[in-house]
Amino acid sequence: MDKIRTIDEAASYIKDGMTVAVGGFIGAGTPEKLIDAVIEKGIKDLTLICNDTAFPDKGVGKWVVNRVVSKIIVSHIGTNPETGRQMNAGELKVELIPQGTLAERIRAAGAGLGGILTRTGIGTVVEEGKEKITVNGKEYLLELPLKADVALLKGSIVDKKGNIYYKKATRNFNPIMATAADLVMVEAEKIVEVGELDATDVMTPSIFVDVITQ
Amino acid sequence: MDKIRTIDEAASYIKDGMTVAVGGFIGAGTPEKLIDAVIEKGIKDLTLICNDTAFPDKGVGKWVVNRVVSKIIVSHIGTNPETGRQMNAGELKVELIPQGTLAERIRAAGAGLGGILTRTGIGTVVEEGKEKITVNGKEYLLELPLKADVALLKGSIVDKKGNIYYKKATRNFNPIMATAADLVMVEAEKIVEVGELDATDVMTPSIFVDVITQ
Amino acid sequence: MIQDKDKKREVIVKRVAQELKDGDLVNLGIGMPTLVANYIPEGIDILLHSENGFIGLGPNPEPGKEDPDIVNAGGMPSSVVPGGAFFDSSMSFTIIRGGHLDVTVLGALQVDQEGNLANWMIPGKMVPGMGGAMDLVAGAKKVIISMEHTAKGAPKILKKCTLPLTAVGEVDLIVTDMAVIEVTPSGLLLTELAPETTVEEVINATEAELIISENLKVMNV
Amino acid sequence: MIQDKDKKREVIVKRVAQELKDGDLVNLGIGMPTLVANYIPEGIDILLHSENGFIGLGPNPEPGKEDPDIVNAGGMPSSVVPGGAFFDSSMSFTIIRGGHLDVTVLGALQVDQEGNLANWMIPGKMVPGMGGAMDLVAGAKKVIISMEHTAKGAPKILKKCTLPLTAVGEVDLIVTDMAVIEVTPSGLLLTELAPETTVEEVINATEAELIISENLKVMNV
Repeated sequence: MDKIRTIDEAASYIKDGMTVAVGGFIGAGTPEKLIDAVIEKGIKDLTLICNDTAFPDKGVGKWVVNRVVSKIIVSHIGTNPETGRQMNAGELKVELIPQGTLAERIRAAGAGLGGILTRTGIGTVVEEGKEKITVNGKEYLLELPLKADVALLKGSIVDKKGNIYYKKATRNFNPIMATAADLVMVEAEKIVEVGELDATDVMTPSIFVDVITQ
Repeated sequence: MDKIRTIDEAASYIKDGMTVAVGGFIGAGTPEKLIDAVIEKGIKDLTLICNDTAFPDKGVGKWVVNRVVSKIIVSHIGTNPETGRQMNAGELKVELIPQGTLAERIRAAGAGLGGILTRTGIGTVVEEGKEKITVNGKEYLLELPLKADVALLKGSIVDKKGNIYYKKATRNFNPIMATAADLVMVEAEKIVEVGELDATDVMTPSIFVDVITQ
Repeated sequence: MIQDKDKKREVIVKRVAQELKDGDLVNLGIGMPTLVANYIPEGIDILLHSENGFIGLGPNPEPGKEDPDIVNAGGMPSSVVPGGAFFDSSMSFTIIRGGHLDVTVLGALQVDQEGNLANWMIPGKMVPGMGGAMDLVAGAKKVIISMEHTAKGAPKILKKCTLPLTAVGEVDLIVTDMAVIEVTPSGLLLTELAPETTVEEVINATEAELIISENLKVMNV
Repeated sequence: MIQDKDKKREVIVKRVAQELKDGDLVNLGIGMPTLVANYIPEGIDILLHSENGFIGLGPNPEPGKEDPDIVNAGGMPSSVVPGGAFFDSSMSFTIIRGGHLDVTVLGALQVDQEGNLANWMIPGKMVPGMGGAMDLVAGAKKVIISMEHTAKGAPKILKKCTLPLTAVGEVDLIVTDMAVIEVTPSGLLLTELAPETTVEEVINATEAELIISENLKVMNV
């Protein structure tokens, strides 16, 4: 099974209206070429799951500026003024989620959990519309799994089977998003032969990865 | 802060009646020297959290044979006939938990979750005494965090700050147990200077580790 | 009806192997299911999952060439194929429970016409624990039971399991030395007979009701 | 009362730094809290946590020596100290939410006498999102607020926060350019005054009730 595709082929799997999770933290560890290709193809109306909206000229920030997304599920938009502007103008739906809850919700989807109980957000607006469950006298919010149609990852080293190694701080949301989408595509900084990545050092096992591009 | 102790000093931190989580899977990735030292010290009445009870002459199986433990929270005891014998004779309490649920419960304790919802065990004896929660029309068991007083880990390479790297299949329960105990001790196959372990390759960050021994 | 014990096993594991598709991630239970690995059809590339923490379970190492850091889920010396990946128990069960495992092959003490499975304990007698079995059966996309059709002549495919369950309604396919049986919403569908076996023999060896497929075939093993 | 803006900042971050103990794992918020790193007392070895996924946040690299694979939680070029460790967001928040972070230092828009904190949005005006703030405040063992005592003369330490909360009852200590205030079960306890500052000035600049410590001291900064 050859998983290698051109950037253009990979981007063509993304359709208008899909929910797309994109790895990266304020642009670090983000698949910039895939992001650009989606813009070039004129894909519209995506729901984006991402930690943040980066900068207007970097990472998923470019999707905001180019009106690729109509809804964003995110923990922080402060580094991209255009996100706030579109939100305040009613042009973009923004659902803000605490960063740790975002991570746990994505992981829960990948791990087949029905939800997780967290203290984060208790007594804040994050509570709204959520079930509260008391365990041993302590109140928790029930947070539900968050899954995407497509995940776009950035890998530092990827073998031809799809095993991924993320260098330094580029890992962030990439490994959990790899587990929580129907179609998982990785943009590789470097592609190596099968066996070149030590099996102990693999951070995302090949079985999660459908498409490798560069 | 020097975290390095002798095996004997390390074992002396374990007191009768404590709950001790021990890494390893049927003996692979288990701190055998710490296990032996606990037996030599005559420590009694421990509650053991472990995937399995290994073999009578290997891993935590030796604790069963030497009557170190009075209760075991475990997913599998089939490889150690002495565990079953003591259980059937009423000499040892055994709480059997599905392996994935065991992993998630330990992780939940480490990650500060109040619990997780799982389908595993629905319609089986595992349900007994547990709250069921329905999400989107599907029933889940609410499984609660599982924490230990002490965790005993086996690390392949450990730096003097306490960062751990686990080789191949020795990783198993070690990294999650590292997050879910008040006192975490690692038995190192090899101890290296700070900086020798690449920061990207660390699997258990030093902050979880209190004692390093060899 | 096949009488030879070794021949029975061979028929079962060969037939189970035919269920595997190129690219599948498969978990083979301890015991007979392990043997399925020896009969993977040519041109089919599958990856084996080992609960203790890796993908790419390889053949048993030659004596003297064991790596103490690589064991399988039974604690026995094992190996990893090129392109394999090691991980912790949390990731191992994310794979199982998150629906990322294509097929799990397990043995059974009992299986019933609602797809219920009992394979982890006999009260007061044998209590090895469920290990990863409950997770595998609840989480895998396809659950295949591979077992001898009867235990000392007594049916194991029942109207209703009497032993403590491993999971409810999760079994998809039952492969025995006598038959291939699909679990369908309307009941158990007998789709294939083992060589040298008649429909009557299967019905007599099965407590559960069987629907006989219109396309009933003989196993191609 | 200190008037100079830079002097105010210096007093605040120097005083916050005194709260850190040898071996502490600390998360410093974006902005003023980041400066605390410059005043860690000698002989005190702390590790800094960066939400985006590492422990051992080091000094900013010299221009031209940036590593694009190492940024801090603000997306700016950063570095890692020897003995640091990178991980994914799941582990990063396991550390924060699991009680493994000794201290978090954050700024505030408002903080009140019940230890409630508001620091993530002003409705209709500024909505950057909570990022990791809600997790940090709910999860860290000790929550220190470092901020100027007032905003354009208006008190920020209130009887009750009016802005949307970040967390309820989680703040432990407030360090400002005027005072050190502990959040106790009986209310806000004024324990230290900044240099050149009187109790009256603090009371006038604070909407919340203050209990004056019997051991009231002047900050040693």
